[in-house]
Amino acid sequence: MMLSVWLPVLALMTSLLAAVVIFALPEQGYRLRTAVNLGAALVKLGLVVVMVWGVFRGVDYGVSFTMAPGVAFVLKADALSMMFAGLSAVLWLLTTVYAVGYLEDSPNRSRFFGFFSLCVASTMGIALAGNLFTFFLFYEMLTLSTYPLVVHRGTEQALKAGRTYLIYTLTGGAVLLLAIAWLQGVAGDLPFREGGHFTENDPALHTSLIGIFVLLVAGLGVKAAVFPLHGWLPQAMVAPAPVSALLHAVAVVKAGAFGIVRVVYNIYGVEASSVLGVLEPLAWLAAFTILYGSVRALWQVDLKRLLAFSTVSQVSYIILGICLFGPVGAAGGLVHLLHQGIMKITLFFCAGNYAETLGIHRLDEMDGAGRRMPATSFAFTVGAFGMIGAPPLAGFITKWTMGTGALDAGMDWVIAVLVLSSLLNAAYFLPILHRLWFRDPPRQWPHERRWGRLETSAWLYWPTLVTAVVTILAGVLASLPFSPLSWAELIVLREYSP
Amino acid sequence: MMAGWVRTLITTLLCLTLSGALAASIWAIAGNPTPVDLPRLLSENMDRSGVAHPVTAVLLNFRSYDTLLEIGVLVIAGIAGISMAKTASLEDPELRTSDTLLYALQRWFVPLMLVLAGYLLWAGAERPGGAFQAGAVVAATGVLMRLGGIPMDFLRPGLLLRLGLGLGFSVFLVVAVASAIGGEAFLAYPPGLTKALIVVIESVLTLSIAMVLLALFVSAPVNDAEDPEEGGPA
Amino acid sequence: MTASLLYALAGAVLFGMGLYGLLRLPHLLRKLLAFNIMGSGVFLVMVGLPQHRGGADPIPQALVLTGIVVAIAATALAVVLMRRYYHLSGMTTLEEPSPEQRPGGRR
Amino acid sequence: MTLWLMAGLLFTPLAWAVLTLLTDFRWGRWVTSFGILVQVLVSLGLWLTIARDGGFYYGLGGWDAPLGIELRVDGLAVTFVLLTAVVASACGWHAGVYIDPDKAWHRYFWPLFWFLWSGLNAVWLGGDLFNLYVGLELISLSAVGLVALGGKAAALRASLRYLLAALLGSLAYLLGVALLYGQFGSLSIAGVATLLADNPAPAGSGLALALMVTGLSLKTALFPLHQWLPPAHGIAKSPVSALLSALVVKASFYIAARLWLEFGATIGSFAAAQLVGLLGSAAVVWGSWLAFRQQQLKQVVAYSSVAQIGYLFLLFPLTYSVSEAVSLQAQQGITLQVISHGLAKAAMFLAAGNLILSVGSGRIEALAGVSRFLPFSLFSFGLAGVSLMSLPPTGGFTAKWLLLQASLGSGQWWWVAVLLAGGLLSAAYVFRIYRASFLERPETDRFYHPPRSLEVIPLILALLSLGLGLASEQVLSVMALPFEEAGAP
Repeated sequence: MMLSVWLPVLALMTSLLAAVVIFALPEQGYRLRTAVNLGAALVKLGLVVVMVWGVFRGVDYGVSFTMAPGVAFVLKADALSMMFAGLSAVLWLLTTVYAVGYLEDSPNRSRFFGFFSLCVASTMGIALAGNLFTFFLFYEMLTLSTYPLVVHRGTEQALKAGRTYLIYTLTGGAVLLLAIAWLQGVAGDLPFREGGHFTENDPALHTSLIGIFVLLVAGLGVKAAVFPLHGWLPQAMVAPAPVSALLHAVAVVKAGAFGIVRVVYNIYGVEASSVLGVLEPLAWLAAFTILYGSVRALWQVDLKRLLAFSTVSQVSYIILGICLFGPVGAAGGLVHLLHQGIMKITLFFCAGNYAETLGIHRLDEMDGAGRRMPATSFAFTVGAFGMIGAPPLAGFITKWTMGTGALDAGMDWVIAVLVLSSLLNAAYFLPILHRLWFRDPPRQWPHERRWGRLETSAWLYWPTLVTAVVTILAGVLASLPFSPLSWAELIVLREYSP
Repeated sequence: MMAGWVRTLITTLLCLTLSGALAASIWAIAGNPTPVDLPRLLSENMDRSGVAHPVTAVLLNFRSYDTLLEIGVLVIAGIAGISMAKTASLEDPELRTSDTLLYALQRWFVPLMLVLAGYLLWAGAERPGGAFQAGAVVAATGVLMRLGGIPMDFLRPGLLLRLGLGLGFSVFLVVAVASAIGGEAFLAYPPGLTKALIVVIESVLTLSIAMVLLALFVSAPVNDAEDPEEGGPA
Repeated sequence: MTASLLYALAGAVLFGMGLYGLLRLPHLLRKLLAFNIMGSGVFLVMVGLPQHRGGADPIPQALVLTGIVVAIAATALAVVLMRRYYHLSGMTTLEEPSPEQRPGGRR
Repeated sequence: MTLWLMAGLLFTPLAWAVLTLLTDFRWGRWVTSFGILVQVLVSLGLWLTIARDGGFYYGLGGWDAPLGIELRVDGLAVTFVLLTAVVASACGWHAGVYIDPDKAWHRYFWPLFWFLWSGLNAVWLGGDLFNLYVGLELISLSAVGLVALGGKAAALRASLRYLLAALLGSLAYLLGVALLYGQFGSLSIAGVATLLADNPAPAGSGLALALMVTGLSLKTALFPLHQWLPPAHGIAKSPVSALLSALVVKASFYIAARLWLEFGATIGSFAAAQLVGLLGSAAVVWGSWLAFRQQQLKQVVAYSSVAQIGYLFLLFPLTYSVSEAVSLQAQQGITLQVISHGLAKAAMFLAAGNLILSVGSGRIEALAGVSRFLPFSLFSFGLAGVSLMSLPPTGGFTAKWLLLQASLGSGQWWWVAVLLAGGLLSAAYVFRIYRASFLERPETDRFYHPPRSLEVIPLILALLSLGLGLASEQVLSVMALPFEEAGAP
């Protein structure tokens, strides 16, 4: 069927074309650009919804052609792709709305939105990639398209952050390329397959497979900000808020985590990975990163930097989850891919709202902001409690499922990590909430702007509220079909019984 | 930076080694017979070539593409030369000599040299000689005349000079393509016409070669206005 | 040992001498002369080596003729360039007058 | 039909050269436009013919090798013919707008341009050792003439240095030819290769190959013989720089590669192959480092050529005594590298020319704030940079991928480090330029805006180098077509 071939291509093309059109538009074409942006985001969301439904019913979406001798360009939609694609489609729409408001009268908007669309196209490509080669292709495209966003402000500090970002990600990319090329040499061009490729467990390959695994994780770990490869992330905070939101919630860090999931599930296979003995060290590394990120967050005074370290910590939940050998824990890790995205984007939107409306950047400036901006502060509270893992929010679902899974797998120490991490989360989020709601506001905000009836611009206001509500819904309605949790369970089901 | 004498020493050693290795190779190669006997192949095909002298046959028939490109190289040098010529240079009175001895000598030598050139050209068919030698002699004549102060207006960078530069090359080229239209491959002269065509080519080549060499000689140093460098002050 | 082989060996020597001159002599005209000496060396090898065995071989002779024309064209071009270069800069070597072209140099 | 295509490739550029010699710049532009059209059609036609029927040998003048000059028309040759047609058309078109027609000496641009083109075609198709020498000289002299055209002292110094290097390289090559002729009595590459197969590694031929490869490496600017390249490529006018970097250095490399692939297996040695590879690697590292250090935009691009050329020489170790499959991978990788570097570097030089035209200075700092006003040229520059960094999905990436495979497959894993480090180093110098352009300055439009056609040309080239990555399979399939041995037309 033609549609099954063209749907993934179309999903990719909508944002790619949007990027080209936006680049070509003149800087002053504000309305047209916004229309193109939102139109493309909506079309893409529609396409993804259709594909999600199709994948659920078991339709195979895919297209492939030989790109160079021995390797193919493959686009394929499976349950895992759709999870990531869905996340990026939904959050792209919201972030676009947000960014339109955020950058209302700043220069270089054509450039910004062009690269923004390219970035989403790359994320889509990563989600839909059908083999490591294709994955790598979009993975590097993502690096390139995010660089202009990071340095968007054009200040010395932004350029410095951009340089750090590049050094980390390009080196990571080179390591990843080496790993992929080596794997190709050992085993040929491997498509992503549920259950993985190395089930036969040939002992002759053990050493090289372990080596390749280490390189793969090192290459992907840079973007996933796994300790000690996380250094770029807090620095990249100089970027505009929507960029931070996109980098942290959806595109960059998730691309790394998603890649690790792909490697473990669809290249090696969970069983083969655990036979090789690579999962346990990875789990320890992830656990350490979780705690390390939280501890570092305790000492931050800048709101966005605090959120960045929180991201370092949270993304490793996903990695920890898939290293738990068992379906329940895996579902916990995977669902966090979505949950962390929604919660973290809420928090970044809030940080952006505070910065744009009141000029607040540091924690000690946030006293009493809840009275001036109740809706934003409500959203922030929801996000923070979600991160801590308070029921019935999305974060709770993650931690609960992962904890159950850890017990199932007999890895009891994970419970300790989860509890400790929740305590640490509480230790850095609760003081902020206290400041927001229970301290007196200062006589004058650092840099206040007013937008009529709402507490902030409508473009900033509604996306923030929507993500906050979704955070609540994802927790409350977790048992319904098509909720993040059910979808993660569907993926795990297909992985563990291919 | 290395001290000068160290570099000299290294270079000397390098050149000596190279010469030695080269001599050894030549010695080694000279000991073996060649597997292909090209001269024999050549003499077997001589009667199809249209000229009696094997070198001319190689130059203008068997390997005529080489010769075509070679003339191209010469034309390039001419073009690059005149691109630097100062337009007014011929009118520059300083460059004129009015040496009576030279003038007298010229009256004897110029016709003689032209005759010699003609002979060289004609002889190319049977014995060593040909367009290049003839062209060189004509050019030398031109140099003599120029030194003698005879104004040669056609050497000013203008259409005439450029026509002269390109003439030999174009005729060669036209013959190459025309021979293909005639049905055979490029530069495959139609049987019977070979000799005539080669003579025509040789004659125009002589003219062009002489023009190129002379133009290169005459190209006085400079046109004074230069192009600004890219990005430099305009 | 024949006379032709001697030519070829002399060619080897000339090539080395020319190379030395081209590399080490600073003056441009000397460099150019060195190039021509090298060229003569190559032509000697080209003609001498095949003729050592089978007597006159017209093919290398023709090749050398072509080679000579090319060398003359190159030499002529080089001389024109040198004259113009001398006219513009007053220099006869390739040394750079100021650090403007060096990597990292300032203008 | 083939006859006409061959005529179109070899002889019509010479005809355009003569015609444009007679006209002035403006008329020359018209002649050139027509000539470009013809050349592109003819190149495409020959490419299609070869893609359909396979390669053949063509004896010029009806004389076959070894007596006559033989042309080798195969997939690889026509691929490069087509590349030349694309890049040279772009440069010609760009030059027609870019170069000031009112300067009297610019009329000589077109004849030199056409001579250069015909020399390139002669080299791609050449199968005769001596004819290749003449072709090379045709290229070198016209390139030197183009660099020197209307230049000041610095340009003349650069072109003199270039000329001397090129002449030295040609002489070394010619000496090798003389030795080979003395040994085998034949000038046909294919003929010598056949003789070598019967009579492996006769005494004295090692030096011949070494001389030829060294001379050609000098002309290709392989480290440490690269010093002539950056001044010449940096100071020439941008369309000329583009031609030189994209095509001219490739011509001598192409001959070296052909010689190595035909003779290397019998007269080459492992140590020699490794040495060449090592020099190539040093070129990658050193060239990138110097590119990073430059203050002038075009010098960055020129030194980047030194680095990118380094990759090409990995062909030598990766095809010596390795399996057929690995050797093929290496050859395909190098071919792609040649093509993608050709397209990307031409795009880069043309875009750099536009940028310089627009900011009025060749310095990198002058680019601050230009990203707001000149997005097209900057974008083309950036896209081309992506290809140089060998990031996907460009042709440069596919090339690197194949080379990685070949290095791992041949067990010569040490080249992997070079390939990966080279990518990162090139990212360093490319991003240095982006960085400069992203810096914000007060919002004043102090830039000259060049005509749109100048901006479109590099963009097309950059997009082609991007598209090459996606279509490399198709391109390579023509290159690797089986060769039809007895196929005279």
